[in-house]
Amino acid sequence: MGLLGSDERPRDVILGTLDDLINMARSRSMWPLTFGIACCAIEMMATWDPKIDADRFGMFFRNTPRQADVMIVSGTVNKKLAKRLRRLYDQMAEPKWVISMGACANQGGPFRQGYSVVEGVDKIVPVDVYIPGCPPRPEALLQALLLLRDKIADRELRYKKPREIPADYEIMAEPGKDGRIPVL
Amino acid sequence: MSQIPIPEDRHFRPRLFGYDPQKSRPWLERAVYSAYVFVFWLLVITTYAGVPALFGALGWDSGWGFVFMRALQVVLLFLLSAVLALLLILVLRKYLGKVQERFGPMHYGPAGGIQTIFDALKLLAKEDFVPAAADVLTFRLAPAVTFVASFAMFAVIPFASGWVLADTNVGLVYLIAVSTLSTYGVLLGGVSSGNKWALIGALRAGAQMVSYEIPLALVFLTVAVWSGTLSLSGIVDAQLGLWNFLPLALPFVLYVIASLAELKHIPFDFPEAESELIAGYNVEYSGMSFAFFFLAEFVELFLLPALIVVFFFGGWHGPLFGLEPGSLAAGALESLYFTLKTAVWVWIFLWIRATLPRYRDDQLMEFAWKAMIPLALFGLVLAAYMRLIWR
Amino acid sequence: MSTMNLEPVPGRTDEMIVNMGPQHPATHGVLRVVLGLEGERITRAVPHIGYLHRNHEKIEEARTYPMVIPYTDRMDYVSGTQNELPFVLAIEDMLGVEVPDRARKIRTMFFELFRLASHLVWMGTAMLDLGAISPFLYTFWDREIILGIVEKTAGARMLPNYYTFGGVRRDVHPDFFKEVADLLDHLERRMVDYEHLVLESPVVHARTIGVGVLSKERAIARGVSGPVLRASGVAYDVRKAFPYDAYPDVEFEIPTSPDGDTYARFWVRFQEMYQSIRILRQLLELTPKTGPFKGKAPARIKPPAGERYRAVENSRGELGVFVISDGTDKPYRVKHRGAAFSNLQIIPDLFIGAKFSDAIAILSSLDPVFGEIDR
Amino acid sequence: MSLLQEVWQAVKAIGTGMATVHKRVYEEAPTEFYPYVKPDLPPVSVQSLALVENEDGSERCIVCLQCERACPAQVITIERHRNPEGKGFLIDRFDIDLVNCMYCAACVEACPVSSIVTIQDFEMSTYDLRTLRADIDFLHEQARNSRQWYSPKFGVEIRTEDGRIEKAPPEMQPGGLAEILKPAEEVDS
Amino acid sequence: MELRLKQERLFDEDIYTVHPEDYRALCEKLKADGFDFPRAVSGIDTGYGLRVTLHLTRLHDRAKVTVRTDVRYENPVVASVTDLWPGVEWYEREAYDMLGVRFSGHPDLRRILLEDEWELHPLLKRYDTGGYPIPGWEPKAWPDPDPWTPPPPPEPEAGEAGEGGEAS
Repeated sequence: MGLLGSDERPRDVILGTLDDLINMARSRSMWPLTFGIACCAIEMMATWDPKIDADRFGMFFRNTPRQADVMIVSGTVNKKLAKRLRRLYDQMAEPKWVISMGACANQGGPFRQGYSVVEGVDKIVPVDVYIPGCPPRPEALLQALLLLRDKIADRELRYKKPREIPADYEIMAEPGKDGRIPVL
Repeated sequence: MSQIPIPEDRHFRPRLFGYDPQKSRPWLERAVYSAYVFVFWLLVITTYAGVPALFGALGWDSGWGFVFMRALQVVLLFLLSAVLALLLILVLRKYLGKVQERFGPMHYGPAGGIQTIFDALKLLAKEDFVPAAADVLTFRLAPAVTFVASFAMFAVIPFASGWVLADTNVGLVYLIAVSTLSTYGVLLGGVSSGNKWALIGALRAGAQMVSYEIPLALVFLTVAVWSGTLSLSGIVDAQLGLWNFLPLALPFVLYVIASLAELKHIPFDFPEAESELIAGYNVEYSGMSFAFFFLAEFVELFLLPALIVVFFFGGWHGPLFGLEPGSLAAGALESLYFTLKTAVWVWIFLWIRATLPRYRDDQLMEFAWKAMIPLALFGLVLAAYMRLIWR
Repeated sequence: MSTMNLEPVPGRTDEMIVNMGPQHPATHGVLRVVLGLEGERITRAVPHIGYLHRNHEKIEEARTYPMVIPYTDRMDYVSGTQNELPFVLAIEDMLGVEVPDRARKIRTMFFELFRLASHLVWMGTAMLDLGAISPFLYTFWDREIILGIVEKTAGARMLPNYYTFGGVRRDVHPDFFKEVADLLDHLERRMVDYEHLVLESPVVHARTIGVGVLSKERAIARGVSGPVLRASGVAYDVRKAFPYDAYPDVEFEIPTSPDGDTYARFWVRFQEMYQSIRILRQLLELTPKTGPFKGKAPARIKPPAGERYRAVENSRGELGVFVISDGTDKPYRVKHRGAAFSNLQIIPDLFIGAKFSDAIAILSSLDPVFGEIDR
Repeated sequence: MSLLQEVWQAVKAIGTGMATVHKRVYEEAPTEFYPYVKPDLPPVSVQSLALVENEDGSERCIVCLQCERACPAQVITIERHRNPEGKGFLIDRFDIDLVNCMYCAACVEACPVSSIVTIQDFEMSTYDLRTLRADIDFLHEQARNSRQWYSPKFGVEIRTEDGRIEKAPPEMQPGGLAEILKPAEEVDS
Repeated sequence: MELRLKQERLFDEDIYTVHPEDYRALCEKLKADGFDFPRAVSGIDTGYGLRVTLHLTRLHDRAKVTVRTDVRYENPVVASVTDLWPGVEWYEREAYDMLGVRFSGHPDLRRILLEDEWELHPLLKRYDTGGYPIPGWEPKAWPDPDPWTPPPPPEPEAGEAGEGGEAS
């Protein structure tokens, strides 16, 4: 990141370094929210068990969304839960990140054809890292957390740029064909 | 089978890892803890010996100079409590890791040594949120009240002979007054959050306080009766021959239990009760406000074991190896003894945290009112009687 | 509809309506209970479920019979292959498929392994609810060992899709029997520690004894099954009552307790783990090391038109499936009877009058798993 | 007396519990240092899917659509056309939606030629879901990047250093493959 | 009173097919017979109407019994047996939720898995997996002349796949 001879905007030495430091701190102190939904939640718990021990990377669960940084959506999100999930996401303090764990959270997985399942949690909250698998191994979750770590560390201060709700979030709120009242 | 190398050129998948396997390095962990303890010790020496010596040399040890000296000492103590919290959180996580057959934080910094610094920085930069239903002023005030109340206990803690900010002869009364205040912070925070879980947590904190404060005060009284003084330095001095935990065994046990309750520590962590009240009184706090609650909790986790040491384990007493009492070297050694004795008690508290489940809140109250208060009264009478006979 | 959303009673100021869940650390998933609290005492409790409803029964109507098996896995996700068994048994009944003896024994071994895994998860999370952190980590490590054994044979840790009509999908790994024997030795050592940490702990005694008492009559009428029913003194166990697979060949007891309180439910689960170890030890002796692992099932599964209700005793109680076939290769209707679904109905019975902290202990002793409840 | 005994019992039990916990300090932690040490997965472990080609680079898949029909989650999409020069079919499109796949390995069970196989690559997390739509090139590449894979018909196969595909030695094989692993002459006799 | 019912034996359980008006009376009789353990209540869309199947067990001698009754789509009302076996409360709610069977006398009949505002009864055969109506779906005719007797089992070769199955 040279100051000279670069096409990029010259980088502020002091504030840039501070940014880096804070992002480094954020990326190395990600506290997930205790929010288990389905099968993946058991593997999510297993990620903190002695065999994998994600606590080695400074992550431990906080029960309250205010103090959590990462929401791990570990399971199928149906339309009844979606409102709650969005609310939990809104309750989390900035900056915040979402990991979509498992097929169901990614796109509904094997249940995506069902009448009550939301096809992907990214319709409700913006997702940073996706993990395939049904359920993913604990190692896969740890890999995703480390991917997220790298994503955070490369960025500028997040709270300056609040996330945007996905464009099709509103589209989902229109009534369905058969008189079902969508719940979002 | 696991040695099959994964090819490097996976075009679309982000790659992460090119590190060598890491192993647990116990000597490194010990070095990290020792470094923290050393910094802590240095800060203690600077606060209690360095600053007065400096001001004395400059001739500013009276009038406004004295006030400045005390202010500087308080600033240093604040630094010291920050170091303490960083250390204790790290130790807690590493110790929990150890007893749970895993490793605590270990990949950031030497043996995970700067993990808590990252945590603190992150909390510093995190959004500090005030809920719409909250009473803003009280909500903002509560963490400060909690922290200041815990921090104020430092004033009367003697780290070595003469190494105390205010060697007042009403030290015990001050302690009772100040330690109660920290519960007010919890109460205010819980009630002002506008959250039902926080409210329940706050109510539990209040209920808990009225149950443990009375036996705690009775134990203070017992110690005062036995030592014949209300000053903490005097209490330590009175234990020169015999540490109090032997003659005052019953009050000592009661004091440990009451300390656990005052700390809101497992098995009595009802106001926080992670699995019941989500996070209890601090459920709505985020960012720095939460960090202050955290800080207060861990400062108390040092101070209450420190008080156990002061009251029952001879405070700073220990072999001086011929050093002249009152000298800087002797003071340093004494403060080290004090710190190490406290560390043992902190470890015991952490050990309890790692083992025990949580009681129900009414069980503590029942226990406090039906067992601890009569026993504390009995201990008081017994101590007074023994004092009459023996001294 | 007074209980719909639990409106506050007008003029009553001493009651606080608290919404617990779906994101509450002690709800083991996505249960939501709306509680009326008078101080710490619960005056009203209305459970809300359905936050994990993912259309199992509707989707399974659109799948062929072999395709349904991996879906059943996802119901009681803590106890893996146990869910597959009632469906497999029902279809085998309808088809008249013979299951080789060795396959039945292998199935039973996996069944009991997953019972151990499930009870270990229960123990860890129950102790976490009560406030103790360490047992959670210990039990999860033991569970990892079990899952490692399962993965080596079945190919997946939690939801292996291992049973099939007429037996199991593939033979056990050559190391399987030795590893299971080692596991049982290991578990027997660890159970001593768990007794110290859970059953003998005075704090656990204080929290659980006399809390959430469920009477025998109420338990039966509510359709409660599994450890919760047996803790109320009813020796009803599908493994004994309607034996299936290799259970007629092994000796075991049904632990029951007359107390019906939370501690009894803890105790019964502990004894079940001992019984599982006992069953597995017998099966280690009984199971032939080599032999057929799969009977002759038709390539295209098309049961004759008819219906069948089969039940097994999974970790939570009677897990039943009611399959209706219309003669095609897809089930006409699959109805799952989740044990936890029935067990969870007693929440209002047990919660009302209890302290809030007791409610947490009671809930953890019911051990709900929401994949099975909401389906 | 009984009260004292009760108190003593409680103290003893708490002490036993604390000793039980403390005992762990002296035991070695079973932690696998995951990102630094890859887990030792059994060869049958289903972590991802791949499509194996023959040694000469020709397609093993005969496009029989068995996997598509067997897939419970319905994530396999195959389009084919008749081979104008010989018999059989040619692949137009072979997609596996690894996002929605439930990794039950039903397709692998169904495959008559062991073309679709399971591999142990679980590190598939991604920033973008589009990376998980596996087309035939990706599936081939997954197989090419793997040194070993598993299918019920052929058991564990390994790719040797010089690019040949062989059956793995018996100690790498899971159970139930005795007849597959027998040497050819033994099968004949 | 003579109950309008038909009894069969299938595998190890007795199956009673009963007129919906007599369903409650039969259940009371079974309760008096000592069938104390409710296993499940299943709602089924048979193509011509809705069916409620109740599985019961007698714990002491492990006798199993299945009671089933058919109602029309137009008036899917079945008497609730929640007061006999409180354990069926949620199962009846589930059958209402999934199929729209209304249980008269149920203390708290509302949706259990889906949200209260929904109008969909998803397990009805007229909806596809996604909950959208299948175009051209028509209910089969109610069997005549015996209104409570279920129709004969569909012939497998008749090509009527996906419609009401019966055990014979």
